[in-house]
Amino acid sequence: MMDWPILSWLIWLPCAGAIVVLLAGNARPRLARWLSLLFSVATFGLSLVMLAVYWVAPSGFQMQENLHWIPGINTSYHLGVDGISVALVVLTAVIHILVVGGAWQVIKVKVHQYMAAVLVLDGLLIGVFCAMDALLFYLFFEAILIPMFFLIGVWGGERRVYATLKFFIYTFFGSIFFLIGILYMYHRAGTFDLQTLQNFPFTFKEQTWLFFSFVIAFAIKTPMVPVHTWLPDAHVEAPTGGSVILAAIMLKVGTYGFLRFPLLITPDASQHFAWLIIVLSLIAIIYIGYVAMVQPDMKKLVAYSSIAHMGFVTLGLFIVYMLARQLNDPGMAQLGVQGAVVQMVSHGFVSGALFTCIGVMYDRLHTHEISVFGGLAKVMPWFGAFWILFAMANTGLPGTSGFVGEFMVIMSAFKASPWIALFAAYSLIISAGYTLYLVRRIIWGTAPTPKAAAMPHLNAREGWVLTGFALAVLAIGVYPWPLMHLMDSSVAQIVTHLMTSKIG
Amino acid sequence: MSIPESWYIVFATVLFCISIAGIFINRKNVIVLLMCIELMLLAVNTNFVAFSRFLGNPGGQVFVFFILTVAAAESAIGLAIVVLMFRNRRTINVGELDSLRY
Amino acid sequence: MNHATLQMACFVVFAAVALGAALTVVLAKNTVHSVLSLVLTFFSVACLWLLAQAEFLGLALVVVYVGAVMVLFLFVVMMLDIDLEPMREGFIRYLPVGIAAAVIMLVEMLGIIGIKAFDIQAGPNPAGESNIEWLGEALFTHFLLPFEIAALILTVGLVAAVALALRVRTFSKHQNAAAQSAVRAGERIRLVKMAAVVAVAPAPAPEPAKEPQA
Amino acid sequence: MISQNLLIVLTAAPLVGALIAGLLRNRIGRAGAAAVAIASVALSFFASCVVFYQLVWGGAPVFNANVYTWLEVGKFSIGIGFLVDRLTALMLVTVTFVSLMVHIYTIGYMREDPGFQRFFAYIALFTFSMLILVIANNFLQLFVGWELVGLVSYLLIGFWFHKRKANFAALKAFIVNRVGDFGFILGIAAVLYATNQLGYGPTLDYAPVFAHANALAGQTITVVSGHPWSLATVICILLFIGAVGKSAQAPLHVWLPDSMEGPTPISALIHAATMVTAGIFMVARMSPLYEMSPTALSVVLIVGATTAFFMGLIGVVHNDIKKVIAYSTLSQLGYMVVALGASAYAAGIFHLMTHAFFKALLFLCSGSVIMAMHHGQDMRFMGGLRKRMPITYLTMWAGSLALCAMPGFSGFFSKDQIIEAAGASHIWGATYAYWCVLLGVFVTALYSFRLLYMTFHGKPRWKVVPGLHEEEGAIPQPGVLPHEPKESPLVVTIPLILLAIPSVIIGWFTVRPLLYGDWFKSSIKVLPGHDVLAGMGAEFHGALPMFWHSFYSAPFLLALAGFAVATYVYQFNPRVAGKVARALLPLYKLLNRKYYADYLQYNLFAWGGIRLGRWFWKGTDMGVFDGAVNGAAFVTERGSRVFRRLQTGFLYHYAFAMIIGLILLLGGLWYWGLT
Repeated sequence: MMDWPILSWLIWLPCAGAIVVLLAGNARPRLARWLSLLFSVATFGLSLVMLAVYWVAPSGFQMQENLHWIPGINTSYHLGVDGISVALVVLTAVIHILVVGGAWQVIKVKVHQYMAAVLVLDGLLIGVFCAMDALLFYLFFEAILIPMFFLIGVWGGERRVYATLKFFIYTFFGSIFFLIGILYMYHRAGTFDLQTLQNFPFTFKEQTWLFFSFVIAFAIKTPMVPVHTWLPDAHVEAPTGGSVILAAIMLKVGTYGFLRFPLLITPDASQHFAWLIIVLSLIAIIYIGYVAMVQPDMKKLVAYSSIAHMGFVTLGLFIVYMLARQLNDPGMAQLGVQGAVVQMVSHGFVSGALFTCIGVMYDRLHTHEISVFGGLAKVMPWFGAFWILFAMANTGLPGTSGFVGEFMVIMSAFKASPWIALFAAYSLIISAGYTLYLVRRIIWGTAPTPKAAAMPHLNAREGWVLTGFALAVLAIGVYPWPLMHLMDSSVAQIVTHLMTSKIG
Repeated sequence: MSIPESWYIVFATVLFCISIAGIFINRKNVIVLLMCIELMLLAVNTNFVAFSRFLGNPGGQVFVFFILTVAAAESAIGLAIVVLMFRNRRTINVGELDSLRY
Repeated sequence: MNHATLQMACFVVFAAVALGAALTVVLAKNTVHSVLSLVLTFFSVACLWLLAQAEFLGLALVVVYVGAVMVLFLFVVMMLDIDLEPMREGFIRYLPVGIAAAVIMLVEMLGIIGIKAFDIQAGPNPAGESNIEWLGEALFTHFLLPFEIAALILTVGLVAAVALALRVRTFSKHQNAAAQSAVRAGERIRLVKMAAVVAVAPAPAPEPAKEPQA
Repeated sequence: MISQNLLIVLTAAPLVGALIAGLLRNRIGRAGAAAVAIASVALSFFASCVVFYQLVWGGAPVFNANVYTWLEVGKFSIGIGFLVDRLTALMLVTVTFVSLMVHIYTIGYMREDPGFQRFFAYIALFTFSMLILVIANNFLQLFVGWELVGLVSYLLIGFWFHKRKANFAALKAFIVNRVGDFGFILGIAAVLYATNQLGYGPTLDYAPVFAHANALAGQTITVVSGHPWSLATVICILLFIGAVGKSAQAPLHVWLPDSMEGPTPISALIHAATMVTAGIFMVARMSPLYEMSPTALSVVLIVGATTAFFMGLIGVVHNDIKKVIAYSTLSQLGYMVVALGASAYAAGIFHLMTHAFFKALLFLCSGSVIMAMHHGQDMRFMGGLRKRMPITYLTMWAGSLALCAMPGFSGFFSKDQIIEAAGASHIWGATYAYWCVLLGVFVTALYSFRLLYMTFHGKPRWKVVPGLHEEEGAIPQPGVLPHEPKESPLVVTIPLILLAIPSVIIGWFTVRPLLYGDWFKSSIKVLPGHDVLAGMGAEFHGALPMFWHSFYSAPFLLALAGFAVATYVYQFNPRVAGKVARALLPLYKLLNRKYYADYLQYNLFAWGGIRLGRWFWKGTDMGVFDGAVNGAAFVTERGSRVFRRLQTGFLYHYAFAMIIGLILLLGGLWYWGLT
């Protein structure tokens, strides 16, 4: 059982599924839909198996597979998962089922290709979270751009070409620095193996260069403040499924990268430049909150709110040095890191749900303009209820998943510096401001046009997809302990690892 | 053999430079351009032959053999293109061929 | 006049002829003259190669180039009705530029090669008596694969040249013997059902064109 | 022993009721939803009574245990659990009782509303949230309940979501509450910081935090470098910011008057009796911490006193019946906060309880009036309802008398003690607070009786137009009714009566045990130096002597003066009011505009925020950040436009370029040498 390469299966099963779905052809969209649902559910099932295996004894990297890949440059096909990866892999698998369900009748042209792109994304994203080899990570990290490129470029809105190019070139620009960083590390350490690199004693100067090469890549992917402008454009043009995957998982790839690369490989430079990331995170939380408030387009609003929420993740990750090293309080550091990861998972569900909701509205009136909608509480009461729930989760209401991560990060940030906590907690006000202002305009009030008043109710499929999101959001909010338990030992290991300096 | 190697080299160099000048002077006649290229190759081949002889290594001559082969194929195709071009455009004046312009 | 002096004299003569012919190639007004001068250049250079005891290549140059390629050039030049006048424009203007470029390059090359290379003397001919044997041995042992590939390139070049220059006249009438012999009885005649022609009333005057919908 | 299962039933019952009423609303219908919600809250009330009995008379020990672990990171873990001591038990009974009354009343009040089931789901959910808050045994759970009641309050204020004003009021309430929560969560973080710093482990459970509260003495935290602040003060003030938001103290009071856009039962339940008192409860619960910081107590005292007096003044000039009661609520909350600031926590809680009864009563009465007036709330178009609505009239009089602290009524016992406590306190700001609360009594009487006179007495200022139909979307004219106003049905009047009884009498037998009998035992802790109640207890000889004594006291005389002024102005000589208003125009304007707090809030924070956002978006985001990105693309494109001119398409140009390149290369080789 333990020798069975479950991670490879998780990665390549959906990819193989994509081929099968493609074979279904354009003429049989029904078959393509059911096949892709089958494959995404199967992937989810596998991820549950993996979760169960890991759950029994959560510690370290498990289910490792290590095959020679390109022996000439000492790189290997090395997979493995720790608690954080397990959580993110399961998240990916769940979200993809919901995306396939969400696209059921919405996508009408080239269904098989759409579904295939979604499935390929599924596999590649899981690959990112499982890779234990820097080059393999980079490969998956870059490869996910391709299906997303098609998702936005083919099924996107009017300005999709602009948005796709911006998205692609922007992220690619960052990745080049990342590649240089990886190559330099290989040059120095002679291997791409992440764990070896994490223990390799880079000098401070090297760490500084490596740190910035990583940060440019992951800051763009996350995205962090000055380099975030691709995200709203990409979201506005992306089809619903693309938006959901983008917000729910692809952004996590950036923060996951932060966790695996700069945090552990260049701890001393990260410590030295942590202030920069912290300041940028706080700017993201407050400044982006204000920007979100005035958006006339729902998708842009939620996209900006995603940036603000990712600010919490980066904040939680980078206060760890102040806590663990300067204040010598690994407990609080662990709280911060774990809060960041919980926020990643939670934001996956919340933003995914919000984009699905927006998609439901888009299917009815074919616009994202806020001013077109109104009085949804009367027009589509159930949908209004879902909206309120997800909006509240977005504002971090206790009892929903959005609260848990923010709470943990604020708690640990106070220890690092009350000022950081003060600015981070401002999110409570500003997120309520932009989210509820949106809710006021679209859920409450009255429908501005007869068309908006005659929107059909949620159908069963939409209802089930939203219910799935709602259950996840509530489950994490009410009982986050299992998620914490899953990651506790891995996070503890990370904190222990970065407490020791590499430069002595 | 008593001819110094440098004679061959100087000869080849001069031949090469003549063909360079030819490219400048006959810049519009594509056939002459092709012939200039043949001259250049000839100059290069001469060098190869001389080196091969003076170093006692057959490699140089083998290389000349291959160059001759490829050059023959090249000029055959080049001339075929010229014929095609003339057939389509009624001219082989390079000054009128600018469809690759920006 | 000893053997060496004779060789040197021969070299000088052939080299001079080759260079003169090359200049004619470049400067000749008429393209036909250029081609013919090029033939002379090749001849002279082939002789120089013979002087360097590269007999096979010298002969090959004459056979392949003079015999095949140059004839091809000549054919093309003569076959195409080329108006030479526009192609000569700017000849005088570019002459100094061309000479300048050539001279600069010559100086540079000689400078790089250096005068020190001038007194290298060749050793005894390693090929012994037979240059062909020497070359053939190398060609069919070390360079067998490239040799085969060269053959392939020639073939491809041949096919490509033919394919490019071949003109299919679609409007000309010709027989297709293969199709004629492969035909079956059922395909020789085809019966078509057509509706009987009924006289129709003259169409009403078309309505004035509608305003295009905004 | 209190059984944990009982507590789970107590808390979860309203949640189950809410879920059934909300999710299955079409399945079970209106009656079903009402029945389920009421049954669940009644169950909860019953369980609360059992718990109360067990704790007070049954000799059960304080219950403190976790039900499940909510969060666990390393050594730090927080659970969801129950802490039931006497403070909790008192709150449980009060909350569930008022809630039950409001549930019953709702059947009548919301009878014709299409959102009937939704309403029941909301108020049951509210009860659940409030119970979570009250019963919490750690700060996290307190915050959970704290925010959840805010959510339900938001939903209920905006219950009539087609009303634009209601939407804005809901939004405002949530965001202003969030400002308070912002301080509150930082306060919790500070508590965690303190526990971590003082070495009894990172924990947010009440028990260890309170047990080690003494260790906070002398601890400092450096927020602004060079100025170490007392840790206890920082914690308490941050937590108090939360209370300021939730309990609508100045300057975060702006949301409460607007929240009257919601249905009246909500105003009674949430915005008078329970949710707004959460702040009071919280501070009382945190008494061990507050005792460590006299500075924080002074802040509490001053904020409370300011609210008590100045918010009451606004009530005098308003004409909307619910708004008047809302400002009265602000004022009374101020009283409670003053009690907390004076370390008379028990008095604060006592007033909380009596206030819950009589203020809920007043709101429900006003609701009854509003029903009779066909959802007209303007008192200028009421009057003369005395004969037509006798039960409402009588119960509202009872409530008002309690509110004005007329001797013998429940409000008297609680409020008098607060005034006395403020007078007895010696901390900084106590004198100011004393005068505020004392003068507040006059103001309270003034607006209370003004309300009564304008509503029930005098001649009717409304008229009946029988044919008037309330059409969809038609703007009803104020004071024009389709038919005669009449007394409300039994489901409305029974809760009024049931609430009127405790409003009148409960003070008599609770004042002694609650204030002077160490009734709260360990749940409230007061340092001997601050213990004003102990000093007052020495002079306390029982409810009856207190009753008699009060007739000579300043508060009674002031209340009487208020009554006299109101009677003169609004009963006998109504034109005086206008004259006074004209004479004191600047003051009148200031009060009528609510001290311009709304104006400030609207223009500075709301519009200012939006302006700032626009500026950030168009200027910084689109201009600078995206401008840099698009600028890079633009420069590349323009550069390419220039460079592509090099591609002439002429063969010989490329040949020349090659040759020139070759010449340069050779020149370079010659110059620099081959190696």
